[in-house]
Amino acid sequence: MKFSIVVYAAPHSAEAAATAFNFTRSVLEQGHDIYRLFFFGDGVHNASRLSVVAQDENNLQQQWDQLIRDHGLDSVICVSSAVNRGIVDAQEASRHELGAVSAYASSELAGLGQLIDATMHSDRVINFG
Amino acid sequence: MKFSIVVYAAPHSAEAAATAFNFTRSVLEQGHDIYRLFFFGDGVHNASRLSVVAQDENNLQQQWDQLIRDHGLDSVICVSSAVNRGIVDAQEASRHELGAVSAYASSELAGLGQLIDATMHSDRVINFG
Amino acid sequence: MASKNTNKAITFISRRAPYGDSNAQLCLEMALACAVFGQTVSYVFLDDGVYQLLKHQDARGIDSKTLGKALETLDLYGIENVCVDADSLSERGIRGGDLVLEVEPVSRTHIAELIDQADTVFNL
Amino acid sequence: MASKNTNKAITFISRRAPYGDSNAQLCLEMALACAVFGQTVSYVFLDDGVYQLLKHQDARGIDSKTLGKALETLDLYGIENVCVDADSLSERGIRGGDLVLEVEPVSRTHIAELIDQADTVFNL
Amino acid sequence: MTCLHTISKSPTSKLLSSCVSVLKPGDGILFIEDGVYYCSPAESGRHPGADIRLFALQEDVAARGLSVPSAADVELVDYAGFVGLCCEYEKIVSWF
Amino acid sequence: MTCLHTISKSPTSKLLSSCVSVLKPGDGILFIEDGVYYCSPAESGRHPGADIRLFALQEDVAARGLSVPSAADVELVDYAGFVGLCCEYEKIVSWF
Repeated sequence: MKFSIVVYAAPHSAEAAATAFNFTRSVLEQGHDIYRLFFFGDGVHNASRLSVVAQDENNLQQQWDQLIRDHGLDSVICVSSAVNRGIVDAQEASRHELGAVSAYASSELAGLGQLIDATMHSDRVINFG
Repeated sequence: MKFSIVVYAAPHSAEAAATAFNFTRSVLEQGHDIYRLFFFGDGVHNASRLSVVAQDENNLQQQWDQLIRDHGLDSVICVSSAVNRGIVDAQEASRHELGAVSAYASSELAGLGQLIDATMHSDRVINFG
Repeated sequence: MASKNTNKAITFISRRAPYGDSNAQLCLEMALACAVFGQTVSYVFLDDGVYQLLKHQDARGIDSKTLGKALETLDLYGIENVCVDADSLSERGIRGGDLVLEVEPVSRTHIAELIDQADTVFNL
Repeated sequence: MASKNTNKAITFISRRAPYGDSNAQLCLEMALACAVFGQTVSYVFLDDGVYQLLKHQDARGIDSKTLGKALETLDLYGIENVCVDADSLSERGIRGGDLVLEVEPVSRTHIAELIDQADTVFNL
Repeated sequence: MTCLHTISKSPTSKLLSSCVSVLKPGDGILFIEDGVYYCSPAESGRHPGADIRLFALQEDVAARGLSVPSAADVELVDYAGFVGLCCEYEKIVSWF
Repeated sequence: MTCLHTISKSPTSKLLSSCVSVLKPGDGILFIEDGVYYCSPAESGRHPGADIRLFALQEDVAARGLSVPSAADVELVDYAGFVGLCCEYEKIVSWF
């Protein structure tokens, strides 16, 4: 079965970010497909590559990055939510002359059209907020 | 009168960040002093220098930076909340080899001791979350 | 389930007051995008979401865009199936004449139908 | 108002359930820091905050630290004035024997006193 | 189409009451995150009728030190079970 | 010491009820952000007694299209008034 997963919550402030991650990993373990991950609102912080945690803690952002790369997942960060919140890729950093990239390259900044496309092509859409 | 202001909320996700800013500006306009601004939890996102907004919108992070510099305010971002959430200064960026600075230089990353010190030396402490 | 690549029925339930957090704004943006991409959209105001419909909102003083004004774009984007939970209105002492949109007060049974008929529901 | 540079009385009201969001964790961190810096701390569990006190918590399955365990540090840091709102417990069907700490159930009048006597109150 | 509703805030949120008012027979409810406090005995009076199956995410129940009596009308599921429910029901509505 | 309580969530939060239960005579309550919905007529029955002064932040009231009748027991203040209240009362407790 083909899932798309929409995440509205940031790591460290809401458990929902971790729930979304554990759910996504379980979907893959059960042999289902992920059509797309879509990070919206505060959810864009899941793609921050600048997060640092203590040695005995999980780095959820790093775990997402690893999972996305290991499984070649299609992962989209909503571009307007992202730039508002300081999550920028190389292209946005250059366009706005920020001199710093804060988003993992494993996710792509794109518009809400990618979410609508996901609802059209997935068997199940599930939201975590 | 000497105020310290504690902010737990991030711009774009909670109005409380803007309320804290408007309150702080008004404290200064009334001729009172700000002993310290302290950004905690999601509040650390107020110090993100990577936020970009549309032309017709306020950039709250930029407004904080301007206010802090114009009035020489003592502004502290809780270091553990900040690095967890990807808000890093030059020193943390270098220590963790992140290659990017996401915090405005007008705020300082420091520990909760700075909050306790603020409660000891202020006439009023007010929280926005 | 509708077959792939076809038009989908998407129901939005907007359940938060405007301004205090960003959920009401995000919900509206998603619905407008759905309409642009030709999906069949229903939009429901429930619980504190009915506060979004109050007339005379003016958010300039809190450095924000006025959401009540932005809701008018629902109609501009061709989203006609807009309704509001009658119980949520009456619990908050809001009358139909106080609303910024011409929007039909409906029962919970009607909202249950809109969820039932939808392929996907966004509820925030 | 107490004069500058002296010891201050600080009351914490921890009002959120653990894990769902970070408020319970932040509140605890602030109180421990206050104790380290020699302030007089009172710690009150109110509303959903009383859920933090349930025994047998084990948060490994949700990749989190177990807050019920972390609360034991209140005592280690010398914070002795810890109490819990009796009404919040009974509304949630929680008995005194179900709690992870030996903590006194108190009335709202007592909590009002703790707020009244404090120089600063943190409520989250 | 049958629907799985997830509820992820504590009973203080009143989310269950909103959710129950728009259910259809055959729908299911899964309590996750702080929603699992709806499984405590003090809340069982608010549970909907027997035509609505109730579930709770084991990992969140354990984190919070709750015990769901085997006699209760709530079935515990792990993450694999959560995914299974999402396949069994035809769509998912999240209440947060 | 007299205390100003700020409340910043809508009545769905039940924050006013928690706040009122720990008030002292002479305290004040200031509604800000979504807390200003407590000023709507449907909520006035929950307001505390006359020994507690009630205020609401004008900017938040205007943003939400609320009108607070002049006969109501709620005084409107702007940000300057908010700062003034923080000086007048001896400490501030924020409910959010």
